[in-house]
Amino acid sequence: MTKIALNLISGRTIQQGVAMEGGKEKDAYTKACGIIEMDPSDLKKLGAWRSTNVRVTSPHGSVVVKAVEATQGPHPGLAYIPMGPWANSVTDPNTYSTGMPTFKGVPIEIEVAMDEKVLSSVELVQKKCRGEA
Amino acid sequence: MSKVIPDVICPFCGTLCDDIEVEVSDDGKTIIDVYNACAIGAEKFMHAQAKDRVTRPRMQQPDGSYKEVSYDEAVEYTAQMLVNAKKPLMYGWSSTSCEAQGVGHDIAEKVGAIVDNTATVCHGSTLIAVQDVGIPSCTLGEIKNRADRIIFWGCNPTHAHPRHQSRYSIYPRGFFTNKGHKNRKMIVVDPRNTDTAKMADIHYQIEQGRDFELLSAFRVALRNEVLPDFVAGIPKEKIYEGAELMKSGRFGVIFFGMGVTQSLSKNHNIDNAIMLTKDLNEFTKFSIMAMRGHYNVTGSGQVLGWQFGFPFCVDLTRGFARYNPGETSSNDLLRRGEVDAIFVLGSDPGAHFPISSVRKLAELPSVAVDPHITPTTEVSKLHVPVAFVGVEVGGNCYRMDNVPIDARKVVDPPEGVLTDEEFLTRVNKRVSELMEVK
Amino acid sequence: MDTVTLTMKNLPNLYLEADNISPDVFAGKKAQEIAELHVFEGREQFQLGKYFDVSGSPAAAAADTRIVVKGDTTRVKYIGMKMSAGEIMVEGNADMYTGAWMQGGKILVKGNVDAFTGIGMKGGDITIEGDAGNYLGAAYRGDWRGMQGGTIRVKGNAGSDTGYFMNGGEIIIEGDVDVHVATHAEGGRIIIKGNGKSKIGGQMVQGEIIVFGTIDVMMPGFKYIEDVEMEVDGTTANFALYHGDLGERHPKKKGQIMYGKLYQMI
Amino acid sequence: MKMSEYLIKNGFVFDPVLGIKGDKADVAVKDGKIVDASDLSSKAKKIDAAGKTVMAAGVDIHAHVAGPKVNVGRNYRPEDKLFKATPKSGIKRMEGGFSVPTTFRTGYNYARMGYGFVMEAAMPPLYARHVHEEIRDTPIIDEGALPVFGNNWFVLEYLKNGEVENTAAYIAWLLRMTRGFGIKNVNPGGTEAWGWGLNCPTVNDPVPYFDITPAQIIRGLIEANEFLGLPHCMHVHGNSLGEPGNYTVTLDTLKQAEGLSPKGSFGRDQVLHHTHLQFHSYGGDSYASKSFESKSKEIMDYVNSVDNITFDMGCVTLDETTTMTADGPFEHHLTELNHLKWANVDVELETAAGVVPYIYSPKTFIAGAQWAIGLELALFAKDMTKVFVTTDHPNAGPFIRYPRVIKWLMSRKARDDVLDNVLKYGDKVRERCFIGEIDRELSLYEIAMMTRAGPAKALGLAHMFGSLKPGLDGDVVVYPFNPETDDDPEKIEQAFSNCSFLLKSGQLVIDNGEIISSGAKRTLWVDAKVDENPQVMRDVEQKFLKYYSVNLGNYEVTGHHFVPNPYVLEVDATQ
Repeated sequence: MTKIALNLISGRTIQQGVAMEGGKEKDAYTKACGIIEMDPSDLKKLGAWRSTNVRVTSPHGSVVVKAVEATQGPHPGLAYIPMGPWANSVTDPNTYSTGMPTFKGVPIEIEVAMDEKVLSSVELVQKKCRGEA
Repeated sequence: MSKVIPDVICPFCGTLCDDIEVEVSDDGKTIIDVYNACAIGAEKFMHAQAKDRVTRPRMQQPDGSYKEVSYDEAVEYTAQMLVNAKKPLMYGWSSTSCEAQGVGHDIAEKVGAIVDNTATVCHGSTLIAVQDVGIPSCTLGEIKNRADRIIFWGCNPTHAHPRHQSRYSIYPRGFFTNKGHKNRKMIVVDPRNTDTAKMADIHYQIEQGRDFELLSAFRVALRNEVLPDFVAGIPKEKIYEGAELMKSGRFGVIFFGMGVTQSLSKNHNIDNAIMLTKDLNEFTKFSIMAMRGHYNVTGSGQVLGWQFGFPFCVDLTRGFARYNPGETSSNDLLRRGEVDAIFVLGSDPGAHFPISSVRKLAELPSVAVDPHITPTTEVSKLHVPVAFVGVEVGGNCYRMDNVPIDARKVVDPPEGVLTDEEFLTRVNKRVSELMEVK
Repeated sequence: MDTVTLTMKNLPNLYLEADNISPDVFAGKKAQEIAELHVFEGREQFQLGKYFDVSGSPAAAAADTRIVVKGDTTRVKYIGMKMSAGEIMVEGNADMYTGAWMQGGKILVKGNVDAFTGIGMKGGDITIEGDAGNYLGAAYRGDWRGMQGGTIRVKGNAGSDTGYFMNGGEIIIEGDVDVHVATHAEGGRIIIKGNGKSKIGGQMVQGEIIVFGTIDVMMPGFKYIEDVEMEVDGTTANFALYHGDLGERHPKKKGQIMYGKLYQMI
Repeated sequence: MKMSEYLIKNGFVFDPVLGIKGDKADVAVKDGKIVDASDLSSKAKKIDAAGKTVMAAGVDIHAHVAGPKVNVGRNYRPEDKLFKATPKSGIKRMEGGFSVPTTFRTGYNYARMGYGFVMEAAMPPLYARHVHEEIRDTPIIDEGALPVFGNNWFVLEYLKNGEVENTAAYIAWLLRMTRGFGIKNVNPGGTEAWGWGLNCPTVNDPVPYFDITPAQIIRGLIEANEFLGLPHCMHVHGNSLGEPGNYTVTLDTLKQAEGLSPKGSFGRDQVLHHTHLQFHSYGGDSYASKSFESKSKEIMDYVNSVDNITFDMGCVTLDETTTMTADGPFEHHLTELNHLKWANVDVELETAAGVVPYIYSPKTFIAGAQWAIGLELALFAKDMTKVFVTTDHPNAGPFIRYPRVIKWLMSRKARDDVLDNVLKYGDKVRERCFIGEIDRELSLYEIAMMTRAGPAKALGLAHMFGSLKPGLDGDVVVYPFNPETDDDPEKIEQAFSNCSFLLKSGQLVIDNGEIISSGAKRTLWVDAKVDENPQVMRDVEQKFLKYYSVNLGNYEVTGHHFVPNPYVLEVDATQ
């Protein structure tokens, strides 16, 4: 199974904003934020088609999201998950004693996870808190 | 018949647009349409109308499910939790009015809590930098009327602050900028070719996490000192060119966002950007401004400031106010196991904190006050639904440039739903009674 | 030297704020009086004796008083805060603010310390045999007057922001350091015997940084001047001298521009 | 509350309005007002003031205590609060901060000093809500706020064409929009120039683009103020604050009042108040001790020769403090000198502000000379009802130092102690300033003029504050100071820092030195009625449509949550 290493950042997108205000328990929020934007060249390296589910793993956790082609690329080597519980399942909690976790610049590994499901925000956080995901 | 309410304030982002027009039914109960708002702002107003909205408090049951309880029971649980904790954290405060914040602070003072707002995961590093080196800034109207050099560093307003460029920074025709965007040169610094970067005169596609180095490089260039051939992946010629472009303007501004506050170096990135701005004032007029996220995170910092002297991470446990991000900041407190109860209002740490912090939240006695269902409400012991500030109740808010604007009420909240201020006032009364006994 | 021994008997659920653990406070008191000194756990005030067994007795003066702290003190803050004389020896770990705003005397921690150790330090001597956290010998938030004097020696590694706003004194790290060393420094000397990462000396006005090992990414504002032979903390070797941060303002002394100095062993 | 009655017995009373110079007398308060003792019932609570000093509560004409730049000073200086907090106790909220205290500590400390009213000296109109929220959260003391006008685009455009009536109509409108009290004028024209990084160093330097001089702005604003007949006069902070040699600019500024006299029914004599005059009375061409010198004598020779000018001292207290002013270019200049953190805010169409920490170190000649000049201005004054005690809080020092300033004014011994034992360059200060030659020691009666009667009259509030005359507000303070037996200057500072009793609007707020009530604080603002002025209203609509970043409909400060307890002074300027 191919694994590729990328540098992960997260942030706002207008779709994330709209879906968040529409209700975080709704599917639209999962569609907007349960994704990872990857450069076409990196998708090729991974040997994944657009819109396949992938497992993203960092030293701080692991999460399944849908891989999509970068909308604001090119940015080879860089991956982007809109801010939300999916990104925060793998972000680096180190604050360097400033209070601010390291949400941007997290080394991650990505592998294809065809038959794994992208959880909704509520399911994801509840399962993580119960230690089930 | 319906009526249109003018000059409505949008309670989404720090841009705090105040030109929204909302069409409501003549009984003032339903929003029919929203004009002038961006897609996100419009959604915020419309979602307030959602039929499936939670309108009564819900208590978590042993099996993890939620059972409806009365506001009285919610007030009692919240007051008991705060009074019985040794070190409660009261977090959020960015999506509510300054009046509600004031009541919250009164409670926090009584129970000896730590008060922290969402700046802690947004522009907290900016606040630290400002404490170290200050900040030369201005109001957004100054940008509109004077600015001819606009730099967006680590921010993407096209997505995060959708009307920023049309209202203030790029397109408007101001007093000394009557040609609008033709008067302005635009620089964007971002590791991605963002939709904002695509519009720029110069885009520096910087190596992620090297902002501190590139900012230093611009300062070196301003002093006509030598640079290495490449800094942060940018060839030195481009850096000298950018420095010249900044110097050559009449009035410039740097807008920056979470691209720098959340990347390696954090407060130091902002610190160096502020020092770059200060250096540029040797040559021309330059300002710098944080692209604040929540519509009233700035207000929370202001109220905390005049009441306690610090803009976030305020520790009241010892009977007086102390402050030190790294110790009194929410994520460090949760990570280190320093608090034994958490009260959340006007924010969603469940979605926006690292999962390790969220796990701690789920383990502790916890209350989440929020009009929405969120990951936070669904792992908290108690969820208290409230009215939407800026839609169903008014109150003062502070724009990203600290300009205070009074949010308006456009429709009534659902029958029997309390506002933040009403709920907090009842908790405050109950806390006082319980402290008397103690 | 008269010795007072504190032995942790009841661990706090949260963290202890024990700024009273200092020779200045203990001097001239009986063991019982020391046990009655207050500590804070969250907003609750308790007596030191609730958590520690207190034995031995201090001298009349702080200078002749030695405090030995035994047991698991990983969650104890402010040990030796503002102390002006005498000695403290911590056998295990200590939490934040160890020796913060210290003015004199000696602190020895056999284990690790967390962040903000020796912030605002004016004088005295701190030795950490394990690792130190972030903001070692730094300034308190907003203050431009960081470490003014004294010595801090860390036998292990140190975190980020070592010597932030440093104005004087010396910090020796025998292991590696994380990002940001001597940022905004206007004086003082930092010796790193292991490796540095990046952002070293950024925004430095004056002062010295000496690195024995590697530097991942050099700040763009540092310019190579010359090679020099020096004796540093018992090691004599050749170092490459850089001046910086060229992006910062620098004062003039007798017409000479004063730069921050960064030495790296060759 | 208002039904309570008090009789303050046997104190040494000082009241310049009634001409009482320390005679033993009783003061009676009923239903919130001063009354004749004969009007009290037998239920009146007696306060024993025997052996103590009794005065009307103090009135502060100029301090920066509430608003955006004050809060910048708080939020960006955690080090100003480190180890300086007081835990919450009794009815009091937590207190924090030294040079820029929290709103709670601000109210408590003014009360402890026996003050009842404070004027926030600079309100940026666009930030008026912020100013009022902080005033609301400042307990006990009554407050007002002066909006800044000296760099406002409407004012610059109207006065350029000599349109005094339009200027007045706009001022009346803005006072209502912001719930403001009067006209503040900071670095006229210079702050607009700062919008481009420039300045107007003298009163004759035209403002870029607007092409009007500071002199025209100053005189025009006086004329507009008197056209309206506002309670207070035009309150100016002149050009070139803090610059060596600036005394000539100051004289040019003061001379703009020549030939103008007060209008209206509020009983003040002056048309121009120059604030923190100390910062404007410098000679020489550099800060070096061989060049810098005091020009307090030249300034006071002029001030003493006219009857339509008042001023406050802006006395340097030799502390580490935080400077903050709407004089944007000055703060930039200051940060270039001391390299400490610089905050700046330029406010669209209206004003600007800067903030920089500053250490008035007794080890430097310049701080010593500034300390001397502030005191000299008062000690050279002929009419003590025209000079007021301030530190331009927090610029020259925190307001909690007023009692120390009073000590220096009342005791040559205390001044010599500073010159000989505190200042490193005391003898240089004696050389370059007049302080060493001045024997004058002010009396408690004169201090009462400088801290109560004088400022109350200058603000147009003599009908409420500053005296113990029956009918005035029940604002009375008792200081633990015996003018017959206490001769140690230190006792003056102690007594005036911590009063024994304070009645505010007839309520007992401080009882035996303890704060027992948060009072019923009021916000004073001025509502001036003028004739309909369609042109000004059209200009307002146009400017908001085109150049402001907020809608006109969201500009006015309305609602209980901003001004919960207003006291409106009505002015009729209709023709």
